[in-house]
Amino acid sequence: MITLAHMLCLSAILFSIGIYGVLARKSLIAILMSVELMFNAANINLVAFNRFLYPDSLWGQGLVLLVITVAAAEAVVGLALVIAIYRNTKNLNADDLHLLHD
Amino acid sequence: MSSVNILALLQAKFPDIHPIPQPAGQTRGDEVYLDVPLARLAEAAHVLQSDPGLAFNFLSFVTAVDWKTHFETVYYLVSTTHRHKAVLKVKIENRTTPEVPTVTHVWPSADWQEREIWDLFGIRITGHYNLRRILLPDNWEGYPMRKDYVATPDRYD
Amino acid sequence: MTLPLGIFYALSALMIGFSLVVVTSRNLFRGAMCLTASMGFVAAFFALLGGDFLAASQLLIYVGGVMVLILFVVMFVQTPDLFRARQTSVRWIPALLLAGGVGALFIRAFCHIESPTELPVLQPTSTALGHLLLGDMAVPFEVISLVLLAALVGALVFGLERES
Amino acid sequence: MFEIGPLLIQAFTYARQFLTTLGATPLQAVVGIKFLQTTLTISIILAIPLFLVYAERKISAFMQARLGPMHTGPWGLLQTPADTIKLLFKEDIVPQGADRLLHLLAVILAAAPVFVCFAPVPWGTGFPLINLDTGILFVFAVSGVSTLGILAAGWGSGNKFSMLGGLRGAAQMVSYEIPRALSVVPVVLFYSSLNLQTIATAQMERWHGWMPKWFIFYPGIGQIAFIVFLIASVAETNRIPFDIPEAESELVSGYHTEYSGMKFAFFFLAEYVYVFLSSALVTTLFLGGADGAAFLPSWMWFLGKTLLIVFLFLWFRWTFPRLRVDRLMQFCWQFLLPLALVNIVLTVGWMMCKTPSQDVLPTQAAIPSSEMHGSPDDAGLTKAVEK
Amino acid sequence: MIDPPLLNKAVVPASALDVFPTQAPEKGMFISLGPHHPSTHGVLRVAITTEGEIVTGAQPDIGYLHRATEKLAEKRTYPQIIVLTDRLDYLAAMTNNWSYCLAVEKMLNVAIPERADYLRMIVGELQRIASHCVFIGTYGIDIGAFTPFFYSFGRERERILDLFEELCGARLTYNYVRIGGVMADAPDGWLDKVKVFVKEMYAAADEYDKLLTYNPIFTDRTQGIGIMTSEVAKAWGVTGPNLRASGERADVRIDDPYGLYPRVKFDIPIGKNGDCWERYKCRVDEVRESLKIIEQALAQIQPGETMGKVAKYFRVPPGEGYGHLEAPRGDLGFYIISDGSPSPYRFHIRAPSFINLQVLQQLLKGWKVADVIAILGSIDIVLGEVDR
Repeated sequence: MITLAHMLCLSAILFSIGIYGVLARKSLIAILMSVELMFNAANINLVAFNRFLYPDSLWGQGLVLLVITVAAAEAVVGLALVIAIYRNTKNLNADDLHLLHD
Repeated sequence: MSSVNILALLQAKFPDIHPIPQPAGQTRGDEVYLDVPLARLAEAAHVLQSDPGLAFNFLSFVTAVDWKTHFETVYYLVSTTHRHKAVLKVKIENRTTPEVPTVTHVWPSADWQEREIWDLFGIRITGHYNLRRILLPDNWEGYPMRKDYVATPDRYD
Repeated sequence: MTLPLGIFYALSALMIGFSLVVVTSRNLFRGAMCLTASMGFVAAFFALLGGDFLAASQLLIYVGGVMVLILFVVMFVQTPDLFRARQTSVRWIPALLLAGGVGALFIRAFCHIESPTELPVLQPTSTALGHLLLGDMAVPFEVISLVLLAALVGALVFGLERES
Repeated sequence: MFEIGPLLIQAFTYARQFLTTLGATPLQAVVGIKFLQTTLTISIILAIPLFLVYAERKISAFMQARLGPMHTGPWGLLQTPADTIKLLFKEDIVPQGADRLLHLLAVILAAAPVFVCFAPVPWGTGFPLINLDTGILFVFAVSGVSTLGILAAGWGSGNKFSMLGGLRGAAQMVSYEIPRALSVVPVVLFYSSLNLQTIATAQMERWHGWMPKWFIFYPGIGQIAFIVFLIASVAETNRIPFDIPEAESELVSGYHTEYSGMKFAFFFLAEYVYVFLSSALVTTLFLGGADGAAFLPSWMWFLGKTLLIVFLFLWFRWTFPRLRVDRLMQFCWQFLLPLALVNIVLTVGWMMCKTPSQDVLPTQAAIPSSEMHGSPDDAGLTKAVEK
Repeated sequence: MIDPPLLNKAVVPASALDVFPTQAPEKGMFISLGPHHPSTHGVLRVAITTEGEIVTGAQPDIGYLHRATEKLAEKRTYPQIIVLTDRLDYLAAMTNNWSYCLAVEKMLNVAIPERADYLRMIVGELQRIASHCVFIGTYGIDIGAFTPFFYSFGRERERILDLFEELCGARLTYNYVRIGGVMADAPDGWLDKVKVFVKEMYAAADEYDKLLTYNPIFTDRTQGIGIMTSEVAKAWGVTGPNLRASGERADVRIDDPYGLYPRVKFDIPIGKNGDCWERYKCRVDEVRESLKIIEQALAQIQPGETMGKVAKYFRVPPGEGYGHLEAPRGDLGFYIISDGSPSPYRFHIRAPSFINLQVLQQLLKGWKVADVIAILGSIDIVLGEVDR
């Protein structure tokens, strides 16, 4: 029998993988992809809470729909930025991008 | 325009360009045949194309002939405005390292045909922007359209 | 182990495996493909938790839309020398420690959560979700649509090629 | 009349009882039956391309003043099986510069989703396929996955032409999915359901007792939605006039340039099954599904209408030249998308006029739960999964 | 970014053209189109450099089909060379034969019997129709329409080839036009068959118009694409329908009449802008004009001799001669220098495809990559003639 704890632990693992990706990856695109992983971990949580704690309501699922929409918007803007950066610097290494630094 | 007028216009500027008389007992077309010295070709080409009386704006073809003692390049010119035709012949005495100036600046249509002359006759076209072999492979040895070219038998012969 | 739990563990293992490839792979294209697979498994979990409409939306938006965009960008920017280069930054040890810590903390906190044992039968959710989104959630829904519009315009502005 | 739907349901019920008598638990029995159904459906779907390829060859031949295949079997009937055998025996070439894993994965990604898409399609009255509540959304979602296959094929082949074809194909499929989905919104609004079965059943009524209440016969709205959906479907299947991703004269063969043997065949299989699926969707959404006069069984009506739309697809292909790639996008964003949006507005306006405003949205209670729910099998499965 | 209309109005000086690109430019991509690519119409390779969607340079690479025709001709007697000319533009062998014979006849100064000249005109125009049929079909395929190909190539051209087969026994390499006349008189009833064909061909040309010429997708892909002004065309030596589409009324049949063309009335279809669509349209219209010519020739032809007084073995007097005519692809000429021996001393072919193809270096620049095939197809080259 799947319990709430199962789902929450799963999403926690997914979330920490996302954190690792955001911090450790060089490429901007990879960082963006890791952010998507974290979004999905949060989504699993929302649906799981909805299912196990408030099975008669659908607010959790509705919220997930909104999150998916925002994530799509985030990805679009993020990728547009990535393309713009790539066009100007021919480099997508997050470590090397310190235009504002010096 | 008659051949006399073409000659008059041209000889006013280039006295050393002569008409080639029809050799006795030989056939020939109704074009004006002009003998252009090698050194004057580039200038003459400019005048032939830009002079409003001549206006040879269409270069029909360029080719070369190997006369065994010397080379000759042939330029067949047409004026689409005056509807007259002329054949320029340029004699290249130097047989070991033949060279002729390019006319691509005047008539772009000479581009590939001059490359073909270089490719098949080995006449170097000076001033051509892209002088490479065109029909034969880049590593081909010799110039096959020369009369003294000896075909080396390959595995297909 | 019951069948649903077996399905759960199998799906989880696959999803975590694919996610790990996303953050470790040198080849960005393969990483993105693995992320796509990961998204598909998230959709499967949604379905398992009764969100049928949600699962379809996840597939439609993430797998068919966002991921295709990401793959597109990868195809645009990836050059062969990027394959061979290390894709992990020098900070990978602190990052690993932090991520492990956060994960351990969460798991420790979540492990003991009690959940009800009696759950109602799964129902199709599309109609109810529709009512919810245009009823109680109407304001967030409209706000989100504005955000989406702003994102669209922003992406267009960023994407425009400046005349140099 | 000869309806197979009820017969199949009967057969599957007997099979389940048989499995239970063998000692299977109810859950095992349900899973076993589902497995049987899936196998059956997939084997039927696999036979579709065999037939469609022959049809395409013959129809194009007749349009082009030739005969088509004539030598293998009577009227060339065995040509397609012969070709399949030939493709099976051909060498599977993977280019040196290719990403071997993606090269293989691309085929699977491009061909597999299409089989899943057939799950919610109602083939006739009482067919025992899955009665999904999110029917049409599910089909769009799953068919979108094959875009990834095209991208992976373009990338994994390690060839410039393949890559260009993959990029073009993905861009095209993502773009045309939008007008395609939007053109279905009026249908969904009218029948207030995403369920394909519900949509098909709702169209079985009659206006004035004789005129079929198919969606295409709704004045204005129905025709616009139909045309937008049809055009977008042609674009989704990458066929002429929208075959930019595989434009032979420009990109050699697009994303499947580097494929040979059975991998190549699978791309084609997917294309033809997609053509059939799109036609089945057109039939379900706009042409009343299995609705028709009683002298033919319902599944025959469904099949007949579907094949008619398939013929339209073939006809397009052999009549039109190919659009240019930028014009293709222009056509999508500047013509089809606004048209679909205007159509939605028109639909809403129509519905506001026809019904008092508070009744536009059906209340949840208005839908009987039995209708919302799937067949008894599905209920059994969900219950079983819960345990 | 390069503005295509600006670029193609004026002749680009040769120095502004690129030499052959071998690797990708700093900003952009290098595409090698061919030599085995479905729509290079044979073995042509075009090396294209692009910047984004725009073509920044194009260099055709030819020579894959080179057979040294000019060298071979120096070792053959004059009648034997006719066979070589068949293999140049293999889609229009009749006009190749005819053009070569014109050059030799000029040098020999022989009179051609009237019936032979009429037969030459009929087969020449039939050949033009057959060649343009191939163009219409293959251009349709380039643009993505498959069906017109089977109509023009598989139906109408096939009938012309049947007529030729009946006339001279060959379907592709005819060797029909001979020095001094034609190989043989037309068989009984052949001229009537041509008459029937001409009538049906008018309907077929209208059918192409319906299927392709005015198809909105086709016009959208070809109109305003690949614009070549008449100055550019003339400077690059472009002839034939390509030049006429640019608005130049240039046709060897009018400018330098040969055969019995002065006796027939026909129009020369010309275009205005010189875009791909007009290059295509000119050819479709030319089919109709050719039909008119054939009709008039059929009405005028009288029974009579078909071979002039030419010895079986002959030597051409020393000197030089240039004969040219309006082949389907442009001004096809043969420049022959004789030294009095049984074979020519120098034999040069002015191959229209070869000279038309070089304009591609300028023409492709500034257009989109997707237009490359449309432009390349509209030039209508035959690689047998390009490479000789």
